[in-house]
Amino acid sequence: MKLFEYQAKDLFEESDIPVPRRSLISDASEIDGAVEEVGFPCVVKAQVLRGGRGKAGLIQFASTREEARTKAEQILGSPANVPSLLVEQALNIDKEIYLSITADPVSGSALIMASAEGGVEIEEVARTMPDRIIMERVKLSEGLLPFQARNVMFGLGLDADGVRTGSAMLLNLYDLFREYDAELVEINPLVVTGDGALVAADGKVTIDDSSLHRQGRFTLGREYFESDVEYEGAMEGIPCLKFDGKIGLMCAGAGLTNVIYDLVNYGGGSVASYIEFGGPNYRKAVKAMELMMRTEPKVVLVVTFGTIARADVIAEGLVDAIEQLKPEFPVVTAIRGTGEEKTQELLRGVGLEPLTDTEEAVERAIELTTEVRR
Amino acid sequence: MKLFEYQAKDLFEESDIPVPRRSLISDASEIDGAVEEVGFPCVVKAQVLRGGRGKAGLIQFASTREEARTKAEQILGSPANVPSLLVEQALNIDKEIYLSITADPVSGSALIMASAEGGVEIEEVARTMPDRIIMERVKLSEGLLPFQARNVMFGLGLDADGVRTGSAMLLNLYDLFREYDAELVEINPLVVTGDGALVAADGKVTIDDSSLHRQGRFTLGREYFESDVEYEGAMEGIPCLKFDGKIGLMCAGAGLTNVIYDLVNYGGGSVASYIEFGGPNYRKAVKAMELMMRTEPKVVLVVTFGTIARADVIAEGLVDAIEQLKPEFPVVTAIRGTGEEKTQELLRGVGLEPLTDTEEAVERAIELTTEVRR
Amino acid sequence: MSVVLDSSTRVLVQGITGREGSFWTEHMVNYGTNVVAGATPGREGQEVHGVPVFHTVRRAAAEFPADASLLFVPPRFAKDAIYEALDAGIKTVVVLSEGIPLHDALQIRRAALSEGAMVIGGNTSGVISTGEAMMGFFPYWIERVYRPGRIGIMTRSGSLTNEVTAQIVKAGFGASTLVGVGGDSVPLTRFAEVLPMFEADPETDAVVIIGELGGTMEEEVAEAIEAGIFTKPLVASLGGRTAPKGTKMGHAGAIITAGKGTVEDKVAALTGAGALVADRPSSVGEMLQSVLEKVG
Amino acid sequence: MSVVLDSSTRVLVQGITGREGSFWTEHMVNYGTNVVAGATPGREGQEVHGVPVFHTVRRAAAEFPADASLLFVPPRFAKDAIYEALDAGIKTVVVLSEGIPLHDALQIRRAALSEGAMVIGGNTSGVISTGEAMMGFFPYWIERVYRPGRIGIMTRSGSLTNEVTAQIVKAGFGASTLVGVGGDSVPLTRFAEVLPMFEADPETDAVVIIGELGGTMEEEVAEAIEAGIFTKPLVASLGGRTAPKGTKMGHAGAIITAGKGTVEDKVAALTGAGALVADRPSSVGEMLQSVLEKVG
Repeated sequence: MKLFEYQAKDLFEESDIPVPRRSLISDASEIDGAVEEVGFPCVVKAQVLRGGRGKAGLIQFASTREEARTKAEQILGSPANVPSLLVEQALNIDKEIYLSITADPVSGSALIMASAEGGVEIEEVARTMPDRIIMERVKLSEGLLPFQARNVMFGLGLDADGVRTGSAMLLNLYDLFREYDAELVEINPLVVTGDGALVAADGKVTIDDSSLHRQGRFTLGREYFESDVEYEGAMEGIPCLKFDGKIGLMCAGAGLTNVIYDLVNYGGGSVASYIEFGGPNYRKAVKAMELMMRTEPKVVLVVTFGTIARADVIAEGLVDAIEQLKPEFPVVTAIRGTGEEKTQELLRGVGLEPLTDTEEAVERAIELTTEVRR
Repeated sequence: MKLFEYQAKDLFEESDIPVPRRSLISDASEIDGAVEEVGFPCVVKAQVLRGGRGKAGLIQFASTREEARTKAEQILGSPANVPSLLVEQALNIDKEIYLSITADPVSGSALIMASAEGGVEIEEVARTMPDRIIMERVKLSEGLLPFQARNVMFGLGLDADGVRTGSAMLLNLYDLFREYDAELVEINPLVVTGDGALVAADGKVTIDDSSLHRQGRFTLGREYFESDVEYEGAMEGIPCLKFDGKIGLMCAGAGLTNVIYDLVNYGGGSVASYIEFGGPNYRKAVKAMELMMRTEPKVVLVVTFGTIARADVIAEGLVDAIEQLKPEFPVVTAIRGTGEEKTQELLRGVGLEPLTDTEEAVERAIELTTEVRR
Repeated sequence: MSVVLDSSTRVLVQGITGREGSFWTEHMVNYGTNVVAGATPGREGQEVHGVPVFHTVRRAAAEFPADASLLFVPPRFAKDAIYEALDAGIKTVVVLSEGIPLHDALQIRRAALSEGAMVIGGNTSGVISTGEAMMGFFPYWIERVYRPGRIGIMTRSGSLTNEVTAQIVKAGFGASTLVGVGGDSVPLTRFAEVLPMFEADPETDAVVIIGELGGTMEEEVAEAIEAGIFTKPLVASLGGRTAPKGTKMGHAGAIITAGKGTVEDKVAALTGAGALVADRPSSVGEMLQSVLEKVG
Repeated sequence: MSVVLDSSTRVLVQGITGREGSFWTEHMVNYGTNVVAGATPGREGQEVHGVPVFHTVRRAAAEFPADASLLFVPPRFAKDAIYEALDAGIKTVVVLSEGIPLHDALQIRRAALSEGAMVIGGNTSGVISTGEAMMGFFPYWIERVYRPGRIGIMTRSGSLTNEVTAQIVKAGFGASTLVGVGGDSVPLTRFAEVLPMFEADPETDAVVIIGELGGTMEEEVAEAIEAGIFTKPLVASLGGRTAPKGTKMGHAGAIITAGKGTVEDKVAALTGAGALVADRPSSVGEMLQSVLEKVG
């Protein structure tokens, strides 16, 4: 679960990590109060989860009340779905640092990454100046030790004062990482101001989805999703993605779905959406089909090859869904696994052709979109 | 720092470890309110830090208001120094369990000890039925895991419900051990009541003295000490012990002091008191001598052999103390280490004979107590 | 013969009395797995399909020493159960649970590394040495997938595994051992850590890895080949070439982070090391035919 | 020649710029100790008696690899500093601080055990290989205590050590290496762990341990003798026979807990294993004379 910048900064503040003065507004009419609180110059930042806000014009500077209002209206009125704005004190920037904590799956530790080349994406630094990235691994059982924090801060070239405040800040950031079961906490840039203070000018916090049962503070709402259907899917526990293409995929598992997605693209087709139809969801066919219909595919392609998810149970569900919801698009199936004979019977019963070869099924689906197009 | 039973039980209660209903009083006049709160039958328990309260008559049962008052007056009026009483609900006891967490210096872990033979001292169980003690070692870095708590509780022969509540309780007790930097947390007995509940009928918590800088909750007061002089010594950072004998020891370090204590006893002498005169205290001679005088020794024996503590600095302090305080008892010295020549000069200057052999010094001190006696 | 487990491996099942634990224990026993004991707190004295149940792993192991443990426990209890198995000296643990908290997974992996143990999973169907024994849930009765043979298989996926394995069988081969390392972003055992076992196994002629975008496990396999740690033929089936960046297609492992783990990277590393890379399941069989003809 | 350190051991000093660190570094250098670098955060670029100072151990070790590290740090920072040394791959660490928090000490000991490192201390004067090198604070200029020789000495005490060592010298012997394991209730290295080094050292003829009531370190020495791990003559000087139970005479190590660690227990264990036990410092010299005449 990705948090919004303003949420990340609230967490930072609670953890004694310095952040700029700021005010959250959801309507341009609130801008006067916000700038009053924050002062000038200020920055108006769209609170959206996707990256590249700067390039997309979703972060704007303002030096006057009028400018601030104009920028706020402009961003809130943009085609991007912007639920709120963070109005923030503009910082007097001396240096920009990159700092993050994430998981290192190889060593089984937390990985602190830092770079004096902040302000750009770390992927960019990794590609062009890999030796400018400082890494420090932390055993979760031992926790981050002060000497490790100092290693990072001296590595960034800070002076003794900077190392002291920077180390204290990093220890706090690590506590936040642990306390919130974070997958990622990132400050980019961490600004060194003209008078030597460290301030988190941006903030990303992603909470591990598998830990949400013990992280009650944030609850997923509509604003965390790009579309209604993705939101509703998530509420039902059905992962759901919407794309721009024609074929709706109801597949079991990430591995198989990725392959089908490739095969569709290889064959010149395009994907309209993906609704997870495996794991704990294989009995939720009606709900899944309902969601699928809202993504308006031209054809739906169902591919499964189950272990716990019995083929015949999946087929039963699918038949049920088709009978109840009567989708208008054609449905192509390759449902394999335990109970295949019964599966085939069931599918034929509603007029579907039970394919068993995945590539054949993909080709059929692509063909059908072409036919539909004509 | 040993805590009183009532403090331990307050910590238990905060940590969701069940304790009896109870009320603390410091005067027998408060007994009516206390029994009102607690009910009958009740137990009246002296809040003192030394062990063996039962045998010393410092724990008494009462079934009526009159009996409670009598017992309370009796205990508070006893020659033992009893600052307060805990009046407590008497439990309906089915079984008594021993449970503690302490440090295991060999493996570098916390050591949980448990025994179904509770209610007696664990040393006794260790001697007579060592196989009835269940031990579980906990790496502090990993913490106590639920499976380990279950291992302990199944080992005690509890049923499934008992294991569930017992494990939860042990996890809480471990958290307490960690949170308060405890040297020991002990529940003996942990009572299994007639209806299967687990209740801590007694409680000991000792906080590591080297961790008091990060354990601000409890502060040492006079009630933690057997005598005024021990209390004042502690407040000055000077370890101080009072015994019943004649020779006052001002020695450097536990190792040397233990040896001198032995030598005094071997030679038929007896020790009046011990004032630590090494480590960070070697410059506090005047204060140390002041404390020493209040323990009323017949002779004082000063033995040091210093490393950081220079002999001449110690001698200087001692000379200062003698000149300022003019003690009436003879002082025997064996002060060795860096600056011995100057040491000997200084000591001779106040009429002391600077011995260099420890055993000779001990003999001399014993002789002097005999002379003094005559 | 096989790696990780065979018919002589003494298997303990934690969470044996639950619905899934009991259902699959029966299948494992029927398949020939040497299930020696089970553990569920509070259920000591019961039996599950003839397998005696104990309160704790320690009590089970005291009577029935085990080489390996299989866990049917909810993901939030996985860490505790795995530590319990490691504490009892068990060096091979398979955990099927999907949704182990990330920080728990990091600690488990670290603990396993420091104990010299192999914890396989989570979010996997487990391990099957075809025709011998299995730890996990595999529809072994589907013969066109679970045919015994001489190909070692490692996979991050579930359904896709069946898809690829069916292609391997169609091409005339079968599996020696199939190891599902699981689809989590922190697989508790990594491809490259299983590889030396397949290298040492005289009954494994080649290895197929079923990978996907995200993580660096496939790159580590390439390194192992380059380093001469693995010398047998290797075919990789990789999905996610055309996946839109930054989207999570199902499970957590399949996401590209910090510029690492694109399929392009993986293909370059593997082909650079001399492995064959299939862009679709149906190619895997053909590729195996091409390399095993060369070898044989 | 000596154990733990000799004149070739490359020594790093953490906290070198403090008053004590700087004072004793000068003494160590004068004594012949090979002090290669120092570390104090924020002081990189300075020198202390010719020894270059770095911000961190890692930066120091990058330029001046060290075999051992000596810590002059306040006890509450001991854990951090020790972990820093271990992290830099240093396998011998001496920590002098008195008052290391108990829970920190447990974690340090555990970490050292799992890293295969030896952390000696806290609450000790350190280690001295007489005539060669020292890590810690020893008044080596007092010749009637610090005479080079062939007796290995291990001690839990400070002042008492000088008392006993003076008796050893008086009897005509000297020390090969003196290891102060320290007076804490959790000594980070235990007597029995140093013993094999003395056993292997051709220049050590016998060992003296200076013990006291509390703990089980002396009993472990007896076990090592019984197990044949240590075969040279051993004399133990033990204080605290007449100490009143439950009182803390100074430091934390000297307290009897859970019925273990009485001097009676220790005497019985050691004499049972064939060691000699002195009830007063002056007997140590005579006992050494008796056993070394026998041996020589």
